Amino acid sequence: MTRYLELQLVEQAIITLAAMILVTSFALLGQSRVVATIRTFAWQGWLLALTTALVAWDIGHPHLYVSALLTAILKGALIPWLLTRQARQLGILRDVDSIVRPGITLLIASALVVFCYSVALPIGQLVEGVTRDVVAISLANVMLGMFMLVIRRKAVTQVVGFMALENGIFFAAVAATQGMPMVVELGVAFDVLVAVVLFGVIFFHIRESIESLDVDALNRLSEGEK
Amino acid sequence: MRDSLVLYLTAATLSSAIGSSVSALLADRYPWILRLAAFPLLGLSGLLSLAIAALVLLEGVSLAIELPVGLPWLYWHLRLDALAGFFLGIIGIITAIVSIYGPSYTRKYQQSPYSLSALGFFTGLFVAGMQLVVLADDAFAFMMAWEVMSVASYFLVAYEHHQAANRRAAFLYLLMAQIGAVLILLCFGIFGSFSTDFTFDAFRVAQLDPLWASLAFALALAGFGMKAGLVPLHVWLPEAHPVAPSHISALMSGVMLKVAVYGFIRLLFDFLGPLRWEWGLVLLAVGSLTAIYGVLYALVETDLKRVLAYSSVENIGIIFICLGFSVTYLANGAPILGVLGLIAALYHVLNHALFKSLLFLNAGAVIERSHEHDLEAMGGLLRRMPWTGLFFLLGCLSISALPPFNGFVSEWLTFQTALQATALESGVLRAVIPIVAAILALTGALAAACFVRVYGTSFLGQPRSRHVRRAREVRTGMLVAQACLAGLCVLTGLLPTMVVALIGTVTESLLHQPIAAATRHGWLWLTPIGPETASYSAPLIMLGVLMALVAWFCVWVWLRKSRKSNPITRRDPWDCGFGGLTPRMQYTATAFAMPFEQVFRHTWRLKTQVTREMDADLPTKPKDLEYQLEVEDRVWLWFYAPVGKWVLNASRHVARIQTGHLRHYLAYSFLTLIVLLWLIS
Amino acid sequence: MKVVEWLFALLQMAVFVAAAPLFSAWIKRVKCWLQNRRSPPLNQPYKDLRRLFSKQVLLAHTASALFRTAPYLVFGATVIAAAVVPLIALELPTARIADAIVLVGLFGLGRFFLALAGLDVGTSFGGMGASREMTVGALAEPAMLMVIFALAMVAGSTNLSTVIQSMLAQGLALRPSLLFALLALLLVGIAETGRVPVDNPATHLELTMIHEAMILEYTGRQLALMEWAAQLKLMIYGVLVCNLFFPWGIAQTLDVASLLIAGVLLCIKLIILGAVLAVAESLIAKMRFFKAPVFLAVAFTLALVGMLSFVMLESAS
Amino acid sequence: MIALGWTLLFPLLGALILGWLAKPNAASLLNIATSAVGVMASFVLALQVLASGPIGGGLFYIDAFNVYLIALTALVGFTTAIFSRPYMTHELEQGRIGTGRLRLYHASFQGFLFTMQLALSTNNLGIMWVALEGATLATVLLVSLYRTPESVEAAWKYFILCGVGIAQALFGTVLLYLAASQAIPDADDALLWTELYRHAAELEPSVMGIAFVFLMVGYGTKVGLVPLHNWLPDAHSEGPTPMSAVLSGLLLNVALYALVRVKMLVDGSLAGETVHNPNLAGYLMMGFGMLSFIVAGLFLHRQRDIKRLFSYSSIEHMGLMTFAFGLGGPLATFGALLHMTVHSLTKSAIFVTVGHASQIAGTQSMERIRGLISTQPSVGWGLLIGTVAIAGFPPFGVFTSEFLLLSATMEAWPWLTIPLLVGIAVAFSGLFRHLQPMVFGAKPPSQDALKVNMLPVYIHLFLVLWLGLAIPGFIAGWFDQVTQLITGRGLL
Repeated sequence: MTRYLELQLVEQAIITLAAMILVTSFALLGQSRVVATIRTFAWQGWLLALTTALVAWDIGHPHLYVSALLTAILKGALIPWLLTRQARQLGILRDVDSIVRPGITLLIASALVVFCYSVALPIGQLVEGVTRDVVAISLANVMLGMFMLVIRRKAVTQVVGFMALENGIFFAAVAATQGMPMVVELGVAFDVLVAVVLFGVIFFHIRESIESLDVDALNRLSEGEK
Repeated sequence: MRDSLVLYLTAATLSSAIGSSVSALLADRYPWILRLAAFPLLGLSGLLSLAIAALVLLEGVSLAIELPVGLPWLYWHLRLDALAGFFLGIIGIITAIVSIYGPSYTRKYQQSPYSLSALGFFTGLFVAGMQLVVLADDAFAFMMAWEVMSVASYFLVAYEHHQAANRRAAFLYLLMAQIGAVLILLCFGIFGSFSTDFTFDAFRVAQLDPLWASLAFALALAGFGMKAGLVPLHVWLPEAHPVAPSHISALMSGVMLKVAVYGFIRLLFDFLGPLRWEWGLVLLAVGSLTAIYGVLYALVETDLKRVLAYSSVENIGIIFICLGFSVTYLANGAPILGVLGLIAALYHVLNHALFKSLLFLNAGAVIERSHEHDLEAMGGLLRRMPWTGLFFLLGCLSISALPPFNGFVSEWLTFQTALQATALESGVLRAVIPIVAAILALTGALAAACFVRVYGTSFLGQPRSRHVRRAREVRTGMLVAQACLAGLCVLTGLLPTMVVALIGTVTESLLHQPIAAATRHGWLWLTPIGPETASYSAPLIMLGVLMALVAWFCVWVWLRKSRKSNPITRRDPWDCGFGGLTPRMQYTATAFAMPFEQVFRHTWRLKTQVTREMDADLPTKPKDLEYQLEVEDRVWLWFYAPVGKWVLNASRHVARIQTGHLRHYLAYSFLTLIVLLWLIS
Repeated sequence: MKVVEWLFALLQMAVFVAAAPLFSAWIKRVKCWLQNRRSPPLNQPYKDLRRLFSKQVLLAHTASALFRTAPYLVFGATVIAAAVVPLIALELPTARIADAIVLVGLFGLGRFFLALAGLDVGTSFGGMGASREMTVGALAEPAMLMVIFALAMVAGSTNLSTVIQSMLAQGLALRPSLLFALLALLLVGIAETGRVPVDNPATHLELTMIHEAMILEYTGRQLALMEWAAQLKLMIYGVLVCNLFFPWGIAQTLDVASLLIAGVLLCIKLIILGAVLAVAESLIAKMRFFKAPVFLAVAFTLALVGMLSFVMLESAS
Repeated sequence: MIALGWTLLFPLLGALILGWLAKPNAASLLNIATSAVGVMASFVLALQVLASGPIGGGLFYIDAFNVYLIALTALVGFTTAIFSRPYMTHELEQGRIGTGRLRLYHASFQGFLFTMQLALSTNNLGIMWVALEGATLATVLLVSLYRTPESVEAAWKYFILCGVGIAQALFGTVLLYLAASQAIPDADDALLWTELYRHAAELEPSVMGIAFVFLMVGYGTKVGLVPLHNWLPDAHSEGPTPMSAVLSGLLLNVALYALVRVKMLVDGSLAGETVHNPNLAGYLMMGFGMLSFIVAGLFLHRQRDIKRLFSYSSIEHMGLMTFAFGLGGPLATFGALLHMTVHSLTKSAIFVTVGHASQIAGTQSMERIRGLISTQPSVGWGLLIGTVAIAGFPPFGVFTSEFLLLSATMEAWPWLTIPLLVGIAVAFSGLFRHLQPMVFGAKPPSQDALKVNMLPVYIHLFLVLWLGLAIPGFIAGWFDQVTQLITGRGLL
């Protein structure tokens, strides 16, 4: 406890933000309506951008401001907007993708967080406290994102889960390692952008082939008894 | 000078085998190429290998070269010693004779939908592969040649690929060849891990500790046994031999099985350091099982070529029994007897190569002319194909181990070896060896019965089907080939002393133990241990048999005049006064084997099905009676079928993980991640 | 000297062949006495052979060349077998041509052609006879070999005259191995020569016969040769039993006295043996064919036990 | 450097131009031409590297290891381009695709080649990640090219699974960067492989452990290791065949290449480590490899679709290579490198024949493909010989590599040869039980010969045959350099 109080305010702020991002991940898990999921995802994007900016201010890396900007535009605005637009065009904006057993899901999620923390513990010997916790949290974000992918049935919400997962990674990159080299950041951002576009394209293909965006309906290609 | 000559000859024989296969590629466009280029080249290659063998065995020439192919740190080593020379000679003889037989035999494929090019190409490749196997002197070259041999013969087995049965047989064959090859590879791997590199020279000096040595022995036995056809690894043989073209069956059964035996001998007597008598016991057990099992199945099969295939299994069993004797004696410090056992084994290798190829060539002639595989449909062929009949008879006499033919000599030598069991200290071995000898005796007698059955139902009696009634003698080429082999069978039976002397050079170079006693008393007398112990004079016995024939001839000449005045009258055979003997009243092959089925009834899994239809007005008198007999290989039911089922079940269970649901897949990846993280933390 | 030995060997062979019908005639006569019937004269077989030789040959339409050569080959093989068996003298050059294993092989050769001849005409009888003959043979041959192995291990040789010499050398000794071997050899001999209880040479009752079924189609000299070969085979087995197990008196040198003694003694042995055989045949009834394997299995087991008892009890050094 | 520039530049330009070029005929020719230039450039590059050691060191770094993969990639890309000309023309005639999609196809094809070469030639692990993600993006629309429900489904699965996998790899890379940033002063160099390799010993083991797990799962997904393989058969079977050929022949190799590069770092960092097993990476790879090898072999038995069959066989062989790399040691590594080469050559050749075969029969379901040898001997024999080669029969190179792998295993882990033996037998029977009825037998009335281009098959099989009979000296030396690079010990 005392160790935490010794940290500077900025670092405390960063950790607080990390906790908030974690909360948003939980929220993503909990949301049942598509539109709400997308909105929560946007919030996560903004928080991520804010964190990046703080880190940049803290250690004064100019290129981190750029990546903060990128994050804000991509994760905060562009991608949610694209998703919403496509969802509206597909007419699934108001669809409900409810979770089967919320209680158990929540339990598993929190177990995951603990697990991630235990995994990240040994890193402690390496660096000062903040990073260790940040790594643990981003690991938790990644895991929660995957978990969301596993339990969600709608293609759109799966994409959101995928993006959330990437957010977790970004958070690690920013908060734990003060950002990756610029060229990598740009490349990753480009990939993400293209990915979202392609996702959009494939939504329509799926919509054409099967009358819904329910991924459970995509089970023609299996090796089981036919 | 002579060494360089051998080098050139080796190069020539390999290149002419390859050349034959390459030239055959054009045979689809110009069929004459097969007759005028491919087969002559193949025959040339055979003769050249025969010449090499002669140089090696008679002149004691040897050869060791490296070809700049293979792995960069392990070029192909080729080496030619007495053992290799002996087997190269066997390959050469049969190849040469088959290439006499081939041109006229393969004519029947010119109208067929099958490609002549494929036939010629893979035949040449097959022969080249076998030659390379016996020449190879490092593990990599050996495996390469070995697999080329297997693959080429696979394509030949699958040659008439329009029948599904042939495809199944080829599949089974290739599968077992593959498994066997990997086993051999692992065996070499053991040697490799005990020595510096993968050359056979390194293997020879490698010191394996007992456990690994026994493991290597087991792997070799399984690997080479799978190719040679040891029970229970024999199942591909009776499937593959019948479906291949007959001259190929002759090559496969006559030569390829021997190449497998070569590999085993090379590994056992050349690489594996001190022999252990337990191995001898294992060999004796496996050999006896194989021999008795093979002959019993040969006795009830009714497909001509299947019978021959099972009899190959039997003969391989006999060879392994001889090897078992040899190992047992060598391990117990009786080198002379060990050498004698090895000589018997090699002698039988030679004999089986000769008479089994002969029989397969005969079978090819019979099947081509009668369009029948089934003994139950044949009969009376002797009067329609007299020459083929004569050669087949000689083949049957040889394989039935009857004096004065060659099969008898090797069996006699084996018995002589077995009878020296009193020389051993261990009472167990002294008790076991005679029992094995007893099994061997039973095998020989059953083989005689089996071939009486085959010959009697196919060549004697009256034809049982229309095709057979129309059968005519085959073309000259095929007859000449059969004649050569029959002549060789008689010759190797007639002059055992010389053959033993020849094989003696092989065993001496392998075990460094001369056997002077066997041939000391001149070409007329074969005395393996000593004249007072046992002696055999094939020429004199042959003389006696000839005198019997001469007597017949004299009577014939003497009665010629009187026959003019009153010729031999021909009557109907005795029909119990009912009249009208028809071919259907003859004893069939199945009926002939019936007493044996009664005696050894627990050996086979026989499905007998009797349908009888009673006469309406006289209910006790059957109007129509039909008896069907199906033989199933027990090993198949006990071993292979379950394994196959197991694999299919396993694959069905495994396939369940591919559910088709994306979320399941994501869950797999998720869980994998968690498990791995948990593992490392 | 060599030449003389060879000549004498051939002479002995001739005697052997000539005496064969007499032996079977003797057995027949004893049987007749036992069944108090009037017996044919002892020279009856010779008369039969002469009659058959003078008769003309009838052939079936379906008979092939093999059918015509078979009798000569069968007879020839049996004669060679007779040549290698020491009759009254040892150390003859003919004995070295072939040892006991080859002897079995020669019987096998004869059987091979006999069975083929049976199958050649294509009647059901011939086939039946051939099938049964091969069955019996296939089971009898290993038993015979076992007997020979037992003897060979005792004597350390498969050469018949060497074996007999070692028997003489060991004098009167009771060996379990030899006892069992003798019993086995008797059983095998009975089976191989087609005597009761395996086969009945006297009957032509179609369903029970084996040997007769195979030669059913033969006539004239061919039939004569077949019959003669059968009698010769019987004689050979008789001589084997006598000389291997009761060799006393057999001539070891080629002087007249010892040869005479040997001849006389052999005649006595054969007479006794024939009588025993006849008694046994008239006491036992012919068994069903499918019992024959059991009979031969007994012979095989006896021989095997004999050999094992030698290996375990007698050869332990 | 110029050569490298061309190797990278031409596919990129080709992609851009072909994206606009509307004429099918010209487009396919241009496609071939571009790839041809790529082959030339890559060969020149290879010769340079072999002559005068590694080049680059900044953003790009070319050593013996990746230059041989670059050459291989260019070659297979070229031959596949040749094959795709008649194939796509036939598809166009059949009306399965329109000219627009053909444009998409050509553009994506070249784009894919570009990402492959980028991933291979870059020195920056981040860029490598970007390139591999790019490969997914470039090919995902190819998978759904035919717009059938199955193809769309396959595309979706491919996209999500590979996306998620590659994201995990990104996280692994981040952790790697975290570890590196402690050891390497200049943050911009901290992802350069050369730098990392130099400082491998100083990298924090605990982080590296976690990082490797993520990279293993991430790149392993792309390699197609069981149980992460599920996208592979779907993507292979539903897309156009040329794409299956390059996926099997190239993408899997490149992913494995990435994995091996990372393994070298992790080994360096864990060496002499007490917390983790120093050979952690090797053991993980051996485990995954063996599992994939066995399971894929079992899968072969149940296939109905010819392209699925051979994609499972790809999984099996990738498993074998992963196992071999995990085994370590010069012999195994040499064998694995050889196996990489011959497998991608043989497998792409097989896919070429498979493509023709399915066009001849008008279906991909194996029950309906019959008597190919009687219908069109070149295709039938091609498929048969190709499968014989891939099943590991001499005189083809696959046999040589399997010989090396088995003997290496026999030396290091004798008892592991038993599952290998079982796996080989199961896989062989699984392949041939389906293959034989397809190639053998009489010609069914429904099938007729087509205009095909078997040149790629001949080239590839000839190369494989050559490598099997005698590995040429310079190639052997080349592989030996790579072996030294990876294991530190040479073989020659």
